[in-house]
Amino acid sequence: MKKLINDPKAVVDESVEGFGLAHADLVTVFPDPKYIVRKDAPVAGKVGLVSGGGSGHEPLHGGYVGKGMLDAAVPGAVFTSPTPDQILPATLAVNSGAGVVHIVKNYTGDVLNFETAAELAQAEGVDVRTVLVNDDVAVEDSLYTAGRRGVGGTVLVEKIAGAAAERGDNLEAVAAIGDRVNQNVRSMGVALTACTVPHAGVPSFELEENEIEIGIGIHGEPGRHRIPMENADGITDRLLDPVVGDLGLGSGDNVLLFVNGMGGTPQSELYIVYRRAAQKLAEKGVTVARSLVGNYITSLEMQGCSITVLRLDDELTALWDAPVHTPALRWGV
Amino acid sequence: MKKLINDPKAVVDESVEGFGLAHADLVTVFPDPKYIVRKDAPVAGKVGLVSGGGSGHEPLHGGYVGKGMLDAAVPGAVFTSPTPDQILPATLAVNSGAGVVHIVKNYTGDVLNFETAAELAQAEGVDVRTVLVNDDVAVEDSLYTAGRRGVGGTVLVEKIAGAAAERGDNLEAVAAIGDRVNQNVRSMGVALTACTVPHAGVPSFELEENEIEIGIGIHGEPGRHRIPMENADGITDRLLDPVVGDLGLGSGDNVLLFVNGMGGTPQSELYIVYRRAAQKLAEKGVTVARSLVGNYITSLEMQGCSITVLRLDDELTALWDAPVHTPALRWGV
Amino acid sequence: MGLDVGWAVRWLTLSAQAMAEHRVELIELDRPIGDSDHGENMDRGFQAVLGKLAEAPPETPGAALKLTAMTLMSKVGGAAGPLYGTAFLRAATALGDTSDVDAATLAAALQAARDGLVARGKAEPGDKTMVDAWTPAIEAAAAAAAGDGDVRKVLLAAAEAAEAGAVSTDPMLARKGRASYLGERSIGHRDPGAVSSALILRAAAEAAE
Amino acid sequence: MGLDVGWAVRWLTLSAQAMAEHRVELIELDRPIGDSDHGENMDRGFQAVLGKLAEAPPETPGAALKLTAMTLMSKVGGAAGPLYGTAFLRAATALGDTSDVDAATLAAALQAARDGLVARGKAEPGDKTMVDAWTPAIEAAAAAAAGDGDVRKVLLAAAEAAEAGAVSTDPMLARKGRASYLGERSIGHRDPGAVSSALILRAAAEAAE
Ligand SMILES: Nc1ncnc2c1ncn2[C@@H]1O[C@H](COP(=O)(O)OP(=O)(O)O)[C@@H](O)[C@H]1O
Ligand SMILES: Nc1ncnc2c1ncn2[C@@H]1O[C@H](COP(=O)(O)OP(=O)(O)O)[C@@H](O)[C@H]1O
Ligand SMILES: [Mg+2]
Ligand SMILES: [Mg+2]
Ligand SMILES: [Mg+2]
Ligand SMILES: [Mg+2]
Repeated sequence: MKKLINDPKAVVDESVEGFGLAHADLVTVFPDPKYIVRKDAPVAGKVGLVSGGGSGHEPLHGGYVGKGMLDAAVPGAVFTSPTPDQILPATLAVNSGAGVVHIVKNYTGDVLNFETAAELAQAEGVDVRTVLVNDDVAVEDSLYTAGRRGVGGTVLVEKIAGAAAERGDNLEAVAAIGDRVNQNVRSMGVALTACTVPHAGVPSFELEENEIEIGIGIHGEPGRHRIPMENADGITDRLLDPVVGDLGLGSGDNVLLFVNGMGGTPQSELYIVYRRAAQKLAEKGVTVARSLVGNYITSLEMQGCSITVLRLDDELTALWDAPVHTPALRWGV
Repeated sequence: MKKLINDPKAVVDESVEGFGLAHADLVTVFPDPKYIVRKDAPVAGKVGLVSGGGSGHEPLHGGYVGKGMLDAAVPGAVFTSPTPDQILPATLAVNSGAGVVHIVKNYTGDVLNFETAAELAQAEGVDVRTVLVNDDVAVEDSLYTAGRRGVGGTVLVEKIAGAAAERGDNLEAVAAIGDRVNQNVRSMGVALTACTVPHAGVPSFELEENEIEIGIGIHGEPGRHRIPMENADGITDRLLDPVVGDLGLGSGDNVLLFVNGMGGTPQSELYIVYRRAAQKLAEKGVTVARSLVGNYITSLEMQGCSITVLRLDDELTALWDAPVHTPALRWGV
Repeated sequence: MGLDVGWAVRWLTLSAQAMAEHRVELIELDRPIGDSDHGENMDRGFQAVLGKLAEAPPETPGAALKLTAMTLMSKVGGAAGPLYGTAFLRAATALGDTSDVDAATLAAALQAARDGLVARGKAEPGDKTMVDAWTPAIEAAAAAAAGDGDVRKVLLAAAEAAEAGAVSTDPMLARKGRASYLGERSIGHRDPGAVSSALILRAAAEAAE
Repeated sequence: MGLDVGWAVRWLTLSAQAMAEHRVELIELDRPIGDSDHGENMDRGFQAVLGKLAEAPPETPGAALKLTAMTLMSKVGGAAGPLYGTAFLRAATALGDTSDVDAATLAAALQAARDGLVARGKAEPGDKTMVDAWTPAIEAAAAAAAGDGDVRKVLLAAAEAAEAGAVSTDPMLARKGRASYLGERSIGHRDPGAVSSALILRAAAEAAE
């Protein structure tokens, strides 16, 4: 394991500290309990948005704190959900009185910790709604599992719900927009290599030189199928087809196409995947109205990618286009 | 070698095609000879800016085509400089009559190919100036070598010269601003792993599990020293000290601090490096007035980073802050 | 005759030692069917418990468990943090402010802990989770408590049953937590949370020796 | 008696074959002291030359070399593209429109090629570049041309000297091109451009057999 770190136990502390130094114009970092808050929070009259989860997925979530997106992010240890004693003060810090929406990726740990924090916040008089993100079509039998995981769709939920909050929607409305995005977004990912959690020191799983793992999550956990290496077009088809099928996309639909890198894959390869996905969607008569390509929700240095498709309507498109000013996503301002 | 590609020979073609599809609102891609042009080029009365080089450094240069930065980018084969028959039409396409600046990283291949293209363009009546970027302090004896290489500073030259062109500076002035940035910027990089050129199929060099390479360029070429693995703070010091020394930075100076990932390093690690670098600069009384952290000039999937420091004055700061709207860098618009 | 606060503090101290000693093993168990953090999480959590115990020594066994619950909840994170937090909190509530825990109260507290786990995580026996260590443990504890009332026998029975319960997760197909994403591929691996549960119950027994 | 356009086309065809055959070797040579692309670049360039030769067969040796120069310039990229482009262009100019190249003209054309390389790349002998293959080659060619005027002997002498010249780069410390960044660490490796130069000159000799 070769990493640009000092001490496996200090990775999150030092990284978040550096993040705070680099983006002091946008965010304030609280070190212990650790959370990241938008510089001007709480914004009077605005619904607060809080998300969080294990670290190792950067720029998620801290990179999305700022105008038009999150009011606070709560980073846990690497791949470990944060604890209520972090989530609670983050929630209180961004509550202007208009209530707070928790955007939670559907993992047992995240769900349980945010649940507890929400109860505690409610007890302190803060109105909390939770938007659960579970867009990963790789998890098939959700009845017999912890359910679909929250993956790439999370970025889109945060952006679009963030825009709704920024334009002044109330608590119910912001949560409803978040749910609407979640209902219309699906993702699937592939790993070409595993990643190494700093405190573990060894890769989270082993892949042979000619194997890839289809249907991975974002926590270095192994996926659903292991298959021999294929070319980019073949892999793209394996990711895109279930996403398109599950969304029931067809001619006339407008979508946002999001090709995400897992952290260790060059951008040039993401564009090769994007090319195929865009071509296939065009063949089906689906219009790619918006796109996003890059490392936006990662698994440390894992090589691989995920494809996320969001069915757009006019309102979601307008909210996607609305100004955003965060360390990792910025436009219109 | 596991890569999200179809055919090693088609990597650049397909990747640039995908790039064009994803950013059709900003750029037009010409496939053969291959170059990427700002959608609204040539912009009347504006000096045109062209850069280019081998592929594999994405988002450099194509990702920087757009308002406030480059008018055209010319991608060569992976790690191979582009040819005059690409550079010439790109130059002609962005010439509005105000002349064109070539921003060239100082590598023998880039210099020779841009030189030829500039001659050909001049012969067609286009006024061309060349800004040579050579900011890599890892190359020590520039008298006995091909000279310092152009690395991280290139991104800053392109942004700032691009802003000067956008505000209406004439050809001499834009070139002079580019030269000024180059004179005030220094960089140094480290590799934790090598990268694999698709057509080569094997890593460009071998590093043992406990070795790192200090003073690498961006072409998968080995660096200057190979040392045992160190912690992030130690590595940061090895990169920052020669940069600060060479710039002669001291108390009262304002700088832009740019921590760049080589493609395969998680963002969290870049912030650990940023933290140390920012702390050390602060100790010296140097003010970090602006910062940039992320994968902006890469070597495929290489793990490692580079540190670039630019000494700022008011004009360079204002030009850095000026609006930019490209696929990879966007603000103020 | 019963268990006092000294036992509770020894239990938590031995649990912390066990988590530190088995940190790598628990990480390794979490690697093939999880995300390689269970040992790290539990070790971090119980080290924090040690700190809290030293800072403000509890007066009753119930207070010791409540302090543990709050600390694990705020320091462990992941799925295990809220689950163990709830379990210890329910056990603390069951103990109330008694300073001398008899066998029946002990068995009831263990039962409360297990029920808290299930209420929180919604896992059933056979889902390949820590519930598969706790369920046989509370059954064995109840049976032992109905015997001669020796608290040490209750704890020993619980520890042994939890250890067997952890082993019993090997052939199970996971239906809860991260391992469930693997479907059939979860079979043949031992659940890390069941193992940490067995370690904690073994520590309880050792603390009473 | 001299060399005609048939020879020139055979030369370029054999060069293309040599680049394809030695593609991996040239990539491997470029790996330790460069960026692993020289074989790929040269192969791509000479395949394009084959295409051009088939499209519009040249009428004179000079025309064949000029077409080669333009194609290499536009298809090879990197340092080697402009360098070889310049070399072939200068050689083409030296040949003019003759359709029968004698030994003296041949030696002069080779000299012009080398001088073009040097003018373009500013490398001196000993800098560990293709110049270290070309310089002994033109010296040997000039000596052979001063002999009985057999063009085949001129080409053979050039090829052998270029091959020895390529080998002579092994102990050199690079002062030009990418390898120069390595300083002392460039010692002990053969320069890939010198090797491709020797292959091209060997192809010229074989084409005359
Ligand atoms: N719903 C659940 N009910 C009971 N126990 C669970 C549940 N989900 C997970 N667990 C337990 O939690 C353990 C994993 O804990 P840990 O690795 O610390 O958290 P995470 O899975 O969030 O990384 C599993 O081994 C399992 O025993
Ligand atoms: N200044 C120069 N003069 C002469 N030859 C040079 C010079 N710089 C590089 N070369 C030659 O070019 C070769 C490298 O070519 P190639 O790998 O195709 O280009 P690049 O170095 O741009 O990747 C070297 O082996 C060397 O022979
Ligand atoms: Mg976890
Ligand atoms: Mg090259
Ligand atoms: Mg885990
Ligand atoms: Mg090369």
